[in-house]
Amino acid sequence: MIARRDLAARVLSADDLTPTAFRLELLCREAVEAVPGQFGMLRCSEGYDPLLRRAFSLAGVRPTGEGWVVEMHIKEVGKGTALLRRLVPGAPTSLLVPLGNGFDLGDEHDLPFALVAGGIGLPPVLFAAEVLAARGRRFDFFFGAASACELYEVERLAAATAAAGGELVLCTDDGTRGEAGFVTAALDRRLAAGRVYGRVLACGPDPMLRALGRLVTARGLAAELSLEEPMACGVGVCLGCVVELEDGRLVPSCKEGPVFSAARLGARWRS
Amino acid sequence: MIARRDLAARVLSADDLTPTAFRLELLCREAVEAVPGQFGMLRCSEGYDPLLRRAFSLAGVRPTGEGWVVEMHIKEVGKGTALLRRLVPGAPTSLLVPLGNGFDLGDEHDLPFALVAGGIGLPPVLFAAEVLAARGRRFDFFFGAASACELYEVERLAAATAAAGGELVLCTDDGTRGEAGFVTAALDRRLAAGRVYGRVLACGPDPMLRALGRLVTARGLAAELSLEEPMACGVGVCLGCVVELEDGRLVPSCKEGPVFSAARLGARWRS
Amino acid sequence: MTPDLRTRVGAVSLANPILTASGTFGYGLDLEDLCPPERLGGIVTKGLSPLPRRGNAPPRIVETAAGMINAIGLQNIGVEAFCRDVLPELRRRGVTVVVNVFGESPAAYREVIARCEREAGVAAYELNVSCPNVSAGGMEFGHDPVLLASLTAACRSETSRALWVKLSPNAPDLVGTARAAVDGGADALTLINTLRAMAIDAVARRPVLQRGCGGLSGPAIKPIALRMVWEVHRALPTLPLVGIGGIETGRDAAEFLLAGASAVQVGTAVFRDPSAPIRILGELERFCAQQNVAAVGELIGGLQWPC
Amino acid sequence: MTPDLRTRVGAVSLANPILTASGTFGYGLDLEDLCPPERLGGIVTKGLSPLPRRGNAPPRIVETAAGMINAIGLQNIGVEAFCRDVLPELRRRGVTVVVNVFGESPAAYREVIARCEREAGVAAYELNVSCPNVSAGGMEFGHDPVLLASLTAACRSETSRALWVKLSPNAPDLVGTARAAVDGGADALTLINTLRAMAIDAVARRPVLQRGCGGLSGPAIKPIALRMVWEVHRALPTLPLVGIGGIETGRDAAEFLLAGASAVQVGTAVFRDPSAPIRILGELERFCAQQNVAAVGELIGGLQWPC
Ligand SMILES: Cc1cc2nc3c(=O)[nH]c(=O)nc-3n(C[C@H](O)[C@H](O)[C@H](O)COP(=O)(O)OP(=O)(O)OC[C@H]3O[C@@H](n4cnc5c(N)ncnc54)[C@H](O)[C@@H]3O)c2cc1C
Ligand SMILES: Cc1cc2nc3c(=O)[nH]c(=O)nc-3n(C[C@H](O)[C@H](O)[C@H](O)COP(=O)(O)OP(=O)(O)OC[C@H]3O[C@@H](n4cnc5c(N)ncnc54)[C@H](O)[C@@H]3O)c2cc1C
Ligand SMILES: Cc1cc2nc3c(=O)[nH]c(=O)nc-3n(C[C@H](O)[C@H](O)[C@H](O)COP(=O)(O)O)c2cc1C
Ligand SMILES: Cc1cc2nc3c(=O)[nH]c(=O)nc-3n(C[C@H](O)[C@H](O)[C@H](O)COP(=O)(O)O)c2cc1C
Ligand code: FES
Ligand code: FES
Repeated sequence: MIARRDLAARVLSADDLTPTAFRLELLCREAVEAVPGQFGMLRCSEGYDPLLRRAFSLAGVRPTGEGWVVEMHIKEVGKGTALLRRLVPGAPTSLLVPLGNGFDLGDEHDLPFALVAGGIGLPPVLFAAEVLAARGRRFDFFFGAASACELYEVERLAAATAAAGGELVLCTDDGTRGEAGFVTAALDRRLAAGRVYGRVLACGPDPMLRALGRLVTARGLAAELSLEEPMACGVGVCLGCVVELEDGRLVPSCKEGPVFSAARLGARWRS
Repeated sequence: MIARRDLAARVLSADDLTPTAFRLELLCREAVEAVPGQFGMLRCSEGYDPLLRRAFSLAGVRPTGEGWVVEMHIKEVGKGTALLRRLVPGAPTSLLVPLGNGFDLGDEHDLPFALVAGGIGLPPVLFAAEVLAARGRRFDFFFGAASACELYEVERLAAATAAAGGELVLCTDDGTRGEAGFVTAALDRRLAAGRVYGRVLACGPDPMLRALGRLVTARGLAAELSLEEPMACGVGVCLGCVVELEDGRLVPSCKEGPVFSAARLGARWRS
Repeated sequence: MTPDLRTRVGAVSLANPILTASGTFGYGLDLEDLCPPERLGGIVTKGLSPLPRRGNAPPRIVETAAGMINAIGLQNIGVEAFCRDVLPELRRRGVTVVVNVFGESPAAYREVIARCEREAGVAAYELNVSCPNVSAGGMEFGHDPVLLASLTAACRSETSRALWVKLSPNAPDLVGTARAAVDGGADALTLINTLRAMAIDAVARRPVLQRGCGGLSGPAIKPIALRMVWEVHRALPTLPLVGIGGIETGRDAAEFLLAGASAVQVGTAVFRDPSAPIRILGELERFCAQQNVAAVGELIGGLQWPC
Repeated sequence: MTPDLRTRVGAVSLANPILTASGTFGYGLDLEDLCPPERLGGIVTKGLSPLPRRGNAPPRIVETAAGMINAIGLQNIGVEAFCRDVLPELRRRGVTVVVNVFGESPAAYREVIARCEREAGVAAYELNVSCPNVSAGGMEFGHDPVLLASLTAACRSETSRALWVKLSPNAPDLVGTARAAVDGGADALTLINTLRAMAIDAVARRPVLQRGCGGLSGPAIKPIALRMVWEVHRALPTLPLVGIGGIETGRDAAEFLLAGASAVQVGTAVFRDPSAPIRILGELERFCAQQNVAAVGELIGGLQWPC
């Protein structure tokens, strides 16, 4: 397991991705190693309001001359993300990273992956896609959003998917771009048409993940879901972020997750 | 009395004045009229910590093409002023202004004024100097600080004082610039030497104002002191900022002050 | 459709649920240029005593994380000056006025009420039995159910106008004191007043406030205030409540209504934003519109308990 | 000169006054990579019960202004697993360990203590009689002086090690419960635990937490915690106290020492900064050096009362 560290970071760049989401690139002096699906806890204020850090999945990590660059995609939904949106290049912050377990990218199966992302759930799945592509693994990529304006980084996805010899499937709930309807339906159509996958890796809003949980359970397909539970510490000590497992246990998703095999998750995620 | 308003303002410029103090110029769309000695309550955070606005004297107000520019000089002493120091041009804030009574610049006497400022107490006295100079009134200006690096805006003071046909007296506690010792001593030397003033206008740290209070009481000289009491509202409703008067009453300094005639103030300010 | 914002606290009808809290809006006219009182549900005056009070020696206030502590000590102009110099103008403007009453003895409370009874234009009295910042009176009544019941009864005997009792969050038994106030004849309860608290200057090794302790207010106490309003509403579901504590937004106000308050008061928020009560009113109206709430009444006590 | 940071809580000597608070630092080793426990005055474990507890259904936490509300429900691995899997390593590292004890009955409290008595390396027991987040046990003991005295006495009979009782800020009578704990045989008191509070989702019209209410912690409660520590210290000047509540900086820690605490615990601050306890220790050391405090002991109870 890669050592987690609380790093002093500076904002390298901040630019809009969609009308409500933006990309934050943070420069850290110390080395950052992380696997797709892991996340970081980012400080979003100097004062005590907001008090807690916010959790964000890593969209990618790359070394540069001056240090390591951590990429995150953040959607403005409340006061913490609103403050983060105000950050300008050069602004100092703290990032506790890497946290959590990450996706299982193991290739005991030699079938393609199905990568599924909904809206701002894209970052960890994008990260996984670029890592898999670099390893010469095959996958199809399903990216869904409410509307065309929320589908972003499509060129990057297209490049990674092409390199992985797979299909990039775009979906919008309102049909303004790509296939109309939910990504889960798009995936189901491919499965019904006989396409076979070794494992599904997914991140997105609760309803999407639950629909996906039902789908893979019905089809007996292996799937890994990245969950987003409210978190205080991100390091397993507050027990605020627990998720119910199939065996009834409540486990901290910041430590045993945020990625869970669908089969391990409690009924809430599969029915 | 000029109508107070809560104005949406943007930072026009922010630059350092001393190692610990900086100038903030705020651009307001609406007209701002104010007299020297008045202050504003400036918001310093989006969140609830820090909760309250901070009070700052006006160093000057001038109309421009796009609106009115309010100048303030701010010393970083705690978390609110630390946040204000981070403000970059273009940043939005709110300014409740003008508040308080301001100095009495009336010229029933036709003797010169003695303007006395200590450290970050300069802004209201500087404002007064520039207004008096423009009106062709005479004054000597006494500006004291702990050390040379805390004497700032000296050229501007020199210009105003010259225009007012007076003397600019600089003092530092450590003697690194100007006369060594306190401004009050410098003023006392002039008085002892027979120089006569119609009224003293002063702002600075408590100890300086109290020394001045003693001095003018002893010499039977009229003086107006601008006080700095901790404030919550700045508009007379919390009663948190009260000052004790000679008659024993406790009055809100944000409303009946911040400028008080030394003769009206309780013993604390004159002994 | 624009939501119907009218509400009633017992027999008192209000144009909307937003009032100003005692001690944070002067006597109702002090901020009329920034926050017109006639547009609010009503105003609650600074605590009035029979004679003017000088209050405590400064420092009286200190900021804390998302809050502040005050120990003003009920400095006020006295009921006579209020009735003579302020009330007539409030009346002329049609402002709904709630007089916050304070005394060092039951007789003093009665005296304040008796004086106001000679005037038109007072909608209700709010007994401050929960001020942590005075030596005599205030808290001692608020903490002892027996004393509180008799004080309330004494005041009740002076007036047929609405009588509200403002509870102390520092009271040993919140629901017990609430019941005592009702037994004494209160028509409604206001909660909460400030929580006893202290700030220390570690360098001077002294409390920051001259009085030592004071009362904590602001967003920091909102979660405690909400819990207390809900607790009292659950125990006494038919009793009208007025909620206070850290309300800064229309959504905060809606939360208090859901917890069981029929109206709310805005206090410390005024210091940060002098037009906060008007702004909060607008935000509450928009919130209702967005949530398809036709009348704020639908929100009152509408909280669903999970378990 | 570097200040002498050693302190003692009754018979328990600590290398420095900074401990971690129960429930915010796991069992002592969970954050050892970010905050080495052996460098602290000590660690307080998550509340331990005889058997593992599942805790409450989520959502369990919600952020509030300068604070947070939690309703974890004392999920823990149970005393057996702690003694078997964690305590040996803590002992090996020479960590000063305080076991936070929780039970649904006096017998259960005794059971936890009895199990730990079979192990070396436990410096003290801290009875959690103030958890607002469980149906049985916890708060009921903390609110009734008679029950509390007998529970404390029952635990006292199980051990000759130091016995701390963690008081509830929600108790009707703070000083009364403090006295009861002492009468029962407590060597020291820890205060404060969280304040009962609630957050509401105005759109869903439900409490945010599945349990409805929870406990408020963080900087928001510091002024109340300081006041309570001071109040108990004033009433029982010779009784050792351990202060908690919103401590985020070394200066905050110094304030609690001045108010009468012999040591402090850092809780919620860990969530914002996982190395907060170590940072706070460094800040406290620097504060002492700047203020020419040769030994932290000089600060303890050193508050000068203004009036
Ligand atoms: C493991 C993990 C990875 C995440 N990755 C991303 C990402 O890559 N991009 C992104 O935009 N968002 C991501 N989120 C969600 C993100 O943490 C929240 O949107 C954010 O905390 C909201 O903060 P706020 O102050 O703006 O909203 P508020 O609603 O003001 O926050 C109030 C409180 O609720 C918590 N909260 C609110 N929404 C969520 C949520 N959906 N999940 C968890 N906690 C929440 C906040 O942390 C805060 O404590 C992730 C969450 C988790 C747990
Ligand atoms: C009428 C008036 C005019 C002022 N003019 C200026 C000016 O022109 N330039 C300048 O640098 N400062 C001025 N001050 C002082 C300035 O308001 C404080 O330095 C500032 O509030 C400190 O805030 P902080 O959060 O950085 O400090 P903190 O110590 O963190 O503030 C904590 C609390 O104490 C209050 N406080 C702290 N110091 C003071 C003080 N000296 N006076 C009043 N309240 C204080 C703050 O408002 C806040 O509520 C003035 C104060 C008043 C009352
Ligand atoms: C400066 C100040 C003065 C107050 N004076 C009074 C008072 O005179 N009478 C009273 O009943 N409450 C008084 N209060 C309490 C408020 O009315 C209100 O109950 C409390 O501040 C909580 O609400 P808030 O968080 O919105 O401020 C005062 C509060 C403050 C901050
Ligand atoms: C998530 C969480 C869990 C807690 N669990 C316990 C516990 O198991 N036993 C206990 O005595 N106190 C528990 N507490 C209370 C803390 O130990 C502490 O008393 C309180 O949080 C106030 O301190 P703080 O403001 O520094 O967090 C818990 C607090 C939090 C925030
Ligand atoms: S967020 Fe604290 S345990 Fe997971
Ligand atoms: S600051 Fe509120 S009355 Fe002066």
